[in-house]
Amino acid sequence: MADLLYLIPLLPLVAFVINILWGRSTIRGNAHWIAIPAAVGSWVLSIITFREIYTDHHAISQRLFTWIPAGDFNIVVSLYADQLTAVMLLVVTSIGMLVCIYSVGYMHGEDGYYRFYSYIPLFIFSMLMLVLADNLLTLFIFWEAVGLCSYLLIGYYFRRRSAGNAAKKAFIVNRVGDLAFGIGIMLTYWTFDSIYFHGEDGILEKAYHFADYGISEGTIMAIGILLFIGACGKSAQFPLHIWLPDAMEGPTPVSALIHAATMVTAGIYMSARSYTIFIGSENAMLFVAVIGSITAFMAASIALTQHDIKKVVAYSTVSQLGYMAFALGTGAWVAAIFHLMTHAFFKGLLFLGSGSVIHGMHGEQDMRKMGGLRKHMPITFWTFLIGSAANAGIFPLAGFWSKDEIIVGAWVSDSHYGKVAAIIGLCAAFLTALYMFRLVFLVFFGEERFDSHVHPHESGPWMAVPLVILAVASIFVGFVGFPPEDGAFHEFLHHAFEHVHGHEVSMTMTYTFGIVSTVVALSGVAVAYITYMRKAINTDELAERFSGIYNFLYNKWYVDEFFMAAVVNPMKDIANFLWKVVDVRIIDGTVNGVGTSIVAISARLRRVQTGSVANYALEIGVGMVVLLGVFLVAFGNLF
Amino acid sequence: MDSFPILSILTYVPVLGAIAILLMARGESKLPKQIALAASLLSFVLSLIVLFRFKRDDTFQFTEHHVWLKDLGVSYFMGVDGISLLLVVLTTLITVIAIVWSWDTVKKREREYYVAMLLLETGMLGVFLSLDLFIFYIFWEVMLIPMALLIGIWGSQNRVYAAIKFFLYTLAGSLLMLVGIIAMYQAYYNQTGVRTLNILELQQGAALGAYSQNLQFWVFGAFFIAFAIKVPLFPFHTWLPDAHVESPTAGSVILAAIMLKMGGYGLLRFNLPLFPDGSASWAPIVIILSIIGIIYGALVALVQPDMKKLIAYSSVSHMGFVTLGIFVGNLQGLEGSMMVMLAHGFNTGALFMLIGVVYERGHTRLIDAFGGLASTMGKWAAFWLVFTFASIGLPGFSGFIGEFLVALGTYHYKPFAAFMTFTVVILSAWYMLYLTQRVVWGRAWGQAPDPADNDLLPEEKLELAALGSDHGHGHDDHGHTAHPAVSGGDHDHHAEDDGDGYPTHPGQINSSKWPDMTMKEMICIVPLAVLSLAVGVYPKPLFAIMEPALKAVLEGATRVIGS
Amino acid sequence: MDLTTNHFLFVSAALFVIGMMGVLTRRNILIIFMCVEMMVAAVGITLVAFSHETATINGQVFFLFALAVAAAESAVGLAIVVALSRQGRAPDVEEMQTLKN
Amino acid sequence: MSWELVFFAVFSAAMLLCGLGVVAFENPVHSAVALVGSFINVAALFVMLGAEFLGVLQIIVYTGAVLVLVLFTIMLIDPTKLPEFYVGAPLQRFASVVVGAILLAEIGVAIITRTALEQIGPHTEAMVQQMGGNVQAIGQVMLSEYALAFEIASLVLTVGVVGAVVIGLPNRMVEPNTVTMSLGHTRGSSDMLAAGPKFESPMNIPAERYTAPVGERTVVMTKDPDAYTHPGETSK
Repeated sequence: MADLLYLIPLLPLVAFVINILWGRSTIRGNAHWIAIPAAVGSWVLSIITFREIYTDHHAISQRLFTWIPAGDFNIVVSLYADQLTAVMLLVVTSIGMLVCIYSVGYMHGEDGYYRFYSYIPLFIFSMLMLVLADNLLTLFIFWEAVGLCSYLLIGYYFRRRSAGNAAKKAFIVNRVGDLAFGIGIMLTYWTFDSIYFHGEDGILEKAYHFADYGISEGTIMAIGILLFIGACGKSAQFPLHIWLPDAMEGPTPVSALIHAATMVTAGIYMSARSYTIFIGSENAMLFVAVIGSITAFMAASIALTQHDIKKVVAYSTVSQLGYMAFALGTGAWVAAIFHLMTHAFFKGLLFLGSGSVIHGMHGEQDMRKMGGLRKHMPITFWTFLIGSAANAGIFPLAGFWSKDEIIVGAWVSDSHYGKVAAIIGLCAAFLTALYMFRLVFLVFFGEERFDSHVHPHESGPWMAVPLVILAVASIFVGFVGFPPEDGAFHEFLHHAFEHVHGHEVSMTMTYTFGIVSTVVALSGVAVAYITYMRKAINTDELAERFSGIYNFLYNKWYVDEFFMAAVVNPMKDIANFLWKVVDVRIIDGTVNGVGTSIVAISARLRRVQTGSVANYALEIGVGMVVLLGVFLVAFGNLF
Repeated sequence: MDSFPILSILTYVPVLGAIAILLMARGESKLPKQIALAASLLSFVLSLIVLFRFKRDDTFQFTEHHVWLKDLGVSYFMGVDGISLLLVVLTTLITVIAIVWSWDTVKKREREYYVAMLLLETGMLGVFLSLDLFIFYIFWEVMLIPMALLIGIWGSQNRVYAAIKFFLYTLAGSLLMLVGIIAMYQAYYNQTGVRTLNILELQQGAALGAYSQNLQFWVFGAFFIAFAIKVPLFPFHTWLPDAHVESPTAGSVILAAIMLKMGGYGLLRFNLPLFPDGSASWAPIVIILSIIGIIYGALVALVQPDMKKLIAYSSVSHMGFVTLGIFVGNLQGLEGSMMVMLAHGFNTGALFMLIGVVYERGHTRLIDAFGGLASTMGKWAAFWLVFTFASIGLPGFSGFIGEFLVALGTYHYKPFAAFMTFTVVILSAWYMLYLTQRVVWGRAWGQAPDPADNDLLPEEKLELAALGSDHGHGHDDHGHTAHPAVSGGDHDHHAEDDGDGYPTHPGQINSSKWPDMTMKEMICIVPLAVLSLAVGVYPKPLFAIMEPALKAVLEGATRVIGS
Repeated sequence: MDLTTNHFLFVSAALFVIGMMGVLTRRNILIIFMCVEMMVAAVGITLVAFSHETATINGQVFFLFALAVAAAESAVGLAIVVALSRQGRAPDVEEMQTLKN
Repeated sequence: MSWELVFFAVFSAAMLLCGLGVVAFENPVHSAVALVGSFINVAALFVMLGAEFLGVLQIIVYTGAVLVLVLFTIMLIDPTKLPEFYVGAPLQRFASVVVGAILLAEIGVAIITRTALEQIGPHTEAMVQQMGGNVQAIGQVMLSEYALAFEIASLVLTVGVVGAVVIGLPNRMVEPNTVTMSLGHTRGSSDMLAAGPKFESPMNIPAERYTAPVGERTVVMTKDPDAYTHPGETSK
């Protein structure tokens, strides 16, 4: 298998090349027949790889080619698959494959169908290369490449101004993170003389024993924080999360694949991949944990007030990414990856499910215009319900195990912040259950609030089958992590985090937290039930009474407005000033001033031209006198 | 093969072509362009031969040395090393493309146009190939005149102003350089009693410390200003937007892709090896100016209303990386700036051509005049995206490697400087995607608004309401994407009215009937796209060619700078 | 006191300056013309004097060439004067100001 | 005090006095005569310096040829049109005197401070004798070492003579009150045609020249592109 590792990313790449070159002219509506086999092929190969790593307990690597040989800075593109990568491979290819299948139904007949089935394989390729990268720079390349795919796919409906704007925003906000990431890579290189993760000279080893190499803790902290800011951009952590809700402008399968399951978790993956750097610095860990918990709570609170079905799910994604981040920050590395995996399944399910709803509702996304869809689309309803419950962390679905583990991990961590984070996590868990079931009740229960000419219908098999598969996965995938801190998943993955010293978690604590989080989640469900089914609480009245808080939440904590006022507009003003004043007036003014002043001087000097020969002769004479004088003075004895 | 003067031949083939055009072409005929194409192609092929026969070490190869004015120490001395070789190949390639591009776009004074083009090529090749300051200077000046003519005769409205500005700016710089050359010549003579303008000998003189620190400082300044104007480095850049905007497309391409590189080449070839002490004292100034230029160019590009001007300012930003990389004093920086030069050659050249495509159809370059071109010109939009992302510095395209290496080198010099430099990843994405958003994306002329669009303007909502509900929430199976005119003009219900539809924003011109990229345009663009991608994915051969030469340059200079 | 080259040089300088004064102050083209010839002769004296001093013949040859050029110049100059007079214009330098501005 | 010095003093004094005369006489004829005197003295100085050939040449060329030419020219000029004596502007005159004085002083200083070569005196004697005289010496050098310059000088002379002849030729005979216009010229043709009789097309003129009366003037149309007189400047 080691020699065939390259095939995993290569298959989607080939599909991309074929579709982008010939999709427009010849393949057209059959583009999925190129993409799906490639995705399935990758998936099969990933499973084989996984098995091999699982049985042999060692990493596989494959060297491809030298990319940048700039002196000592020698970057070789090679593939590296260890346990962490194997998990990611499975997640990416599974969700990617299912989304490819689902989209056959969802994207059917769309203008630019081939474009969709070119970008998706390109994305899968880039994402696979990202998780297979064995050094920071290759990771960065594909980090950017997935950003490109995200740009292209968000802007898929390019005639919509909002789609273009969202795509642009996503790319630029990601670039803010990339700035920090890039600087972090440079700092890594000049600190460790290497940007390779593994091996004796790899950064993981060196960062773990940083004191032996004479590296200060401050440097390690700086690297950690820079890398995590990079992760903030991609993984939509506060305050760089603003692009993700807007990214819902893209087709819904894209939201499921890229903006829920895979690409947004790249930041988490990257942080986990370079975990020894974080271990080396408590402050960096604290930074990660704080940002993560803020994100988890903030996004959950915003999700409560949104009306757009995809926006709710999107904020839910941001919130869950926050969970993963604070799991990283509190040292629960495996738990973070575990949540990443379960989240990929149930959030993919939720997105595909909401896509199915939107599809059945002829493009309607406003939950106030839905309701009672349970009867019209049963498969969607049941699968969506499973996804929601998983997301809310209800026993024994996938989300429960991973979320519970994160909260336990935070509670028992060495960090003082851990307990705070665990409590914030519980609060966010309550909110999660609340908004998820608010969504379920608003969409699938209650009276039908849609227009009379809308006839909701269940989606076809292309869409239904992936939903069912994902629902099954959402139910069962959590059990690989059972019992917490000691399950098969841990057993497998802790090889990737060999420098992490796990904490002994007593069974009592495990059960206590299991019960606490279940209670919290169920109470969230109950509140949602009381509010939206029983109508015991009038939400409009509530919103009016607490209009300050409501508006604050509804307007997404005013983060967008803050960035507009504090960064974007001042930058444009500065740019205008630089152009109109500095460039045109000062620099060009000086240049043109030289020209005009020469003209002005010439106009004066023109009067010397009297036209009188005698005057000219006199001038010659004066010149002669002066020259001779100069010679006499300067050379004394010229003759 | 050593005695075969291949460099001279490849340099003078274009001139011979120009003479042939002058002698043979009369009146209306295709002969001028045919001859021009043949000459430039021949030159290109010869440069490829040089490329493949080049031995990857740090010596000058294919040298030709003939004493010319013995008493003055002037000789005819040509040769290539890894630095100039890549630029020579770039030059010959871009010239071929520029000539092909001009095939049907240049309609006035064709004969003279191609003569100017060929003379320009000879000048540029001579600059990269000459190893004697005397002939270098001659070529440097020779190249100036045809370019000024290209702008001044075949340019657009304000062409004469732009041509004169270009000419005077560059001439001012090159006169300073002349002073510098003479000063160095004299200093070498005073030290060694030998009169020479041979760069290699002068470099040896530098290595032996023939020039005093004070002299180096001033002569460096003289050379530096000449090259800084050419690069162009802030604050010597204001000729560039005018020259780019006014010059014909092929002229812009050559200007952006090759002429700007001469500044960087000059700094690499002359300033760094000849004046190590001068470089050391000037390096902070150059680096500060470069960083200002990088950020400044990007910011100013952000608010340009004119596409070519936007790209021109982005060139200022990109070329800042070149000067920055040269003076940070490590190999990463140097290789990075070489890569930036090459990548900028492909990417910006191609962007100018793409702007040329729409300019030739719409006769305007104002960003506001365009919109929704992705709907009407699919191939164009695809290439536009490719080069936009290449120019932004997306990994996998050529732009990234150079900019990253320069930033990496700069980090070693001063972390804060690298931080400032690297902010350009945000700014470049901002201005390029802003441009793309307004020109490529969005509604095209005559398309109805998309009801699913969340950023509709109030008047568009009214428009949509007027169209009726059947278009608002369509009955088709794909209601969630209910945009009535998605499939282009043929399904456009407005097409029934007058066939033209209506503009989607004020100032827009009708692009609905424009043909997509023609065969000729594809021929010009595709090689650049392939190269840009290939260099981005597998740049190793380029590094292998340039690394020895750059190492040699660096060894001479770092004795002083690096410490 | 012997006769030295310097004596000749002084005399030639004096003649040169006299000629120059004429060129600068007179208005009649013909006079100016003659003054120029005088200046040429003054230079000639210098050349011959140096030729004498350095015991070479080159100075004399130079003057010979100067003489030839001066002759050509006078032919052309006088022709101009004739042409002017034929147009009925005076040979007056102050009237000829077409170079002005 | 040697005889040489005496002769030198006499010749140079006479030369300078005559030179002053050239400048000072109001009548050009007087000036010309003074110039002759000056040049004869210059020739004498040449002879003193051992350059007999040049002395003779000076007399032949200047007094014999050039001055005769000058005198003829003076005769051709309308005596009533002789200009004022000195240039008008007093500042010019004053400045000229100052410049002249300074120049004289500077040259004087230069001559005095020059580091003279050792040999002062007629050392060419032997060499000249060896060559068979001054004329022969010059001839030998001029036709060997300076052969190219010699040829160029003769060319200059020839061109000068031809130029003089061309300039001195009378103007072409042009009918009074005639405007000549060329069809090769664009300016002037349209308004002239508008004022005059309508031609079918100016390009269809059959003959080389076409003459037509326009008002008081005669318009001559020709295909010669250089023939053109502006309407305001009809030849007299």
